[in-house]
Amino acid sequence: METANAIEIRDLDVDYGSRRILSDINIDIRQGEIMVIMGGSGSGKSTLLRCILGLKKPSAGHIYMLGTDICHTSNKKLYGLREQIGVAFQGGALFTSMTVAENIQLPLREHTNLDENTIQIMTRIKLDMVNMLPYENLMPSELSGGMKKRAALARAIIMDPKLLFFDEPSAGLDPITSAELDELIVMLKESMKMTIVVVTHELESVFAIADRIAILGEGQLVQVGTPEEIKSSTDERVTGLLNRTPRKNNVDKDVHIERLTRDKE
Amino acid sequence: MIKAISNLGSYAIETIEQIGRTFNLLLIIAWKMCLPPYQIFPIIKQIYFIGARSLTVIIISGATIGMVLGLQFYNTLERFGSVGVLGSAVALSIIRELGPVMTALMVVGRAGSAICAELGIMRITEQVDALECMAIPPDKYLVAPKLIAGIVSVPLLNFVFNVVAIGGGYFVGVIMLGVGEGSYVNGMIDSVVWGDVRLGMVKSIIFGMLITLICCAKGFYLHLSQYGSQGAEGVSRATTDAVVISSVSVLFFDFLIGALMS
Amino acid sequence: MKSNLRYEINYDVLDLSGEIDLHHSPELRKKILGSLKNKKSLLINMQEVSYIDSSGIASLVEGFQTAKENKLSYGLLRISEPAMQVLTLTRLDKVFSLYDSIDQFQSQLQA
Amino acid sequence: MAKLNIELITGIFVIIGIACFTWLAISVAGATFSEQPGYSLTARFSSISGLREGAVIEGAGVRIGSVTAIEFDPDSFEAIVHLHINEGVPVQEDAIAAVRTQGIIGEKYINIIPGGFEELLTEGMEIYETESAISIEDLVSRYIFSSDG
Repeated sequence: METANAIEIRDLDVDYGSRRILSDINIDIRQGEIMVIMGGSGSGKSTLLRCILGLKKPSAGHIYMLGTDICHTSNKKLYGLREQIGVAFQGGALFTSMTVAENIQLPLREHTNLDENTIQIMTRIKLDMVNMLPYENLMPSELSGGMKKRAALARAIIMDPKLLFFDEPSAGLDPITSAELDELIVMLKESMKMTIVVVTHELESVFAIADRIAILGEGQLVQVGTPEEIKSSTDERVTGLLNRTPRKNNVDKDVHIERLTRDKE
Repeated sequence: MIKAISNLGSYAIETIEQIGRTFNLLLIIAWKMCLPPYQIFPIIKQIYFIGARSLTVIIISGATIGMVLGLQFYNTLERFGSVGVLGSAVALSIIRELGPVMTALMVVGRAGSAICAELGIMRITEQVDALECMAIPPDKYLVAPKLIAGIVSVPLLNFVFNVVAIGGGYFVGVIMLGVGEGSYVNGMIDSVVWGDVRLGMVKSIIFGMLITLICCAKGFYLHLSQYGSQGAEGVSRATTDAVVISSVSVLFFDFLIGALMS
Repeated sequence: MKSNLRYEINYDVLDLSGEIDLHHSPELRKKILGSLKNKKSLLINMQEVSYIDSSGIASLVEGFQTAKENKLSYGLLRISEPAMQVLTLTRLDKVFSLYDSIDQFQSQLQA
Repeated sequence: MAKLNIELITGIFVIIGIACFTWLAISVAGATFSEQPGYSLTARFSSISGLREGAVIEGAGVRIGSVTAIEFDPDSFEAIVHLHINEGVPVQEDAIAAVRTQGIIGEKYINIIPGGFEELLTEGMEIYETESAISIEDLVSRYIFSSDG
């Protein structure tokens, strides 16, 4: 049953040992929209992504992806779901023992019995989309940072997934490649009707691609809204992020001294 | 003082956890291997890396150890005037004991460390998570072929080792030191019973599984161990750990199987 | 995906409708290559195609290649909006010869 | 690494491994396997210390068979040894089966000393005249007692 929302996150809590990393997160991501999850470092946005991908079990809460709660479902169903999603990891996570083409073809070889020609053509189509066609037979170690990310993107979209996830796509990219990547993400949304979730803190690309933005601060959900709502927000954590003001650490002196001197528990 | 004890405690918990995870990995793989789809080529590829590539190491070490045994046994037996037994002495000690153990230790050094490092690096560069997100079970796709290849290759390497070592003993004993060719060969043939060959085989099958399992588990679960957060250095530490633990468990199980089976 | 093949004098028309995804594209590929094998030009009616993914596109491309090798003409008839978008995304819209009506294809065939 | 020569090299490796295994199993341990044609006899000994299954049976220093099995008979407290004698080797009714040692600390084996009777033992019969293994301790103690006796 295709609900309006591709992903629904219901009061999600995540603890790491005794520390609470995420508390009470509620986000809905609608079908066919680009949702950007933004937040400073340590705000728990990568952990949230890992929970959505089912790589980390949250301590409490539910995540409904395409109608199934991935926190309480059988492995078989989870794997069925995962065939419909694509993930581009921050470092690219390409398999270093395979060429770029083999990397991209792996999901096809594992999950479909398509003919060899079809697989070859599909790979070239996707490589051409991220204009990586000339580098088809290179090994990942021979690629630059930008090329690795584009190859990872090609691998993520090889199966024409319904959901696409990016972990810091434009981190470490020069502005031009980053802009190209943003343009490609928007095109993917429009023509392939994909729902795209991007975890980043690069301001330029956020406003270039986001339909809606969710801002995380220290494990709490600060605000969810359209770019305009976020821009007009008064919450200083949001404005701090937007106009890049460093966090003033106005903690009183006794607490500060105590924090510096107590030995590691 | 309390800190030291608590460290000891956490170390003990960590070790038990690792043993649990390793055994758990074995069960998962045993279960998942029965489910389709079956892939043969990855297994062949791993047999190539674990077995074929270790052939030279095994042949060289086999020959040298055979020669050393030939020499040492000759010196000892000469005092008892029964040098004729050299053939059976060399053959028996290699087939029952030295063959399986030395092969296993050689394979740990050459292939075991490579397996652990490879899986460890794949873990910290998120390649394992990438597999997971592509709905390809990483334990079945990465670990299972290595485990099966280990169980198949180590016994084969063991037999090659035995033959080469016996040849080495023959070379020293008969050609260099002049022990009667007939007594060396017949002595060996008379004294070695199928039971000895079977014992050596069982040992090397168990060693094959043991070292691949430990090395795979050490690398595959790197992120859960305390080395997980130390990046490349964590991988190298885990690899040395894997080699040490595998070697020690090979020696321990060698005694155990020897005691139970003979 | 539903498809049926109409035989004309010196060309075939393949009517496609519904969704073409990973599970259907092998069937589509068999149909395309099958009809091209008996050395007849092929026109593919894509009007009711509600969704086509890259494996479907790949089958079309393969058909295009085989047609070119056997010097047969090969075209797409009245492409639906979603299919056209995917073609533009994959920069293949300029590759295929697109037709609005069958007689347009026929006239091109005689020329 | 082209797929072909990975499979090729692995194939060669597996063949080498299996070849070594067969050599080990057949030629080395195989002697006890390949049952030459012949007949089996039994013999009872009060002590066969050190004799092992597969031990050699010699006649006049020539190998004429091997020990196939060794059992313990609790009532008579004796060891029953099953001997496999190669075909065509005559063993008289009064022949003696003695447990001997090769060299000083060497392997124990059975030596058949021929008897005078014409009747020959056949499949399943028993050699009555037997000499048990002389352990070095008995030898030495007998020498000591006899000298100061």
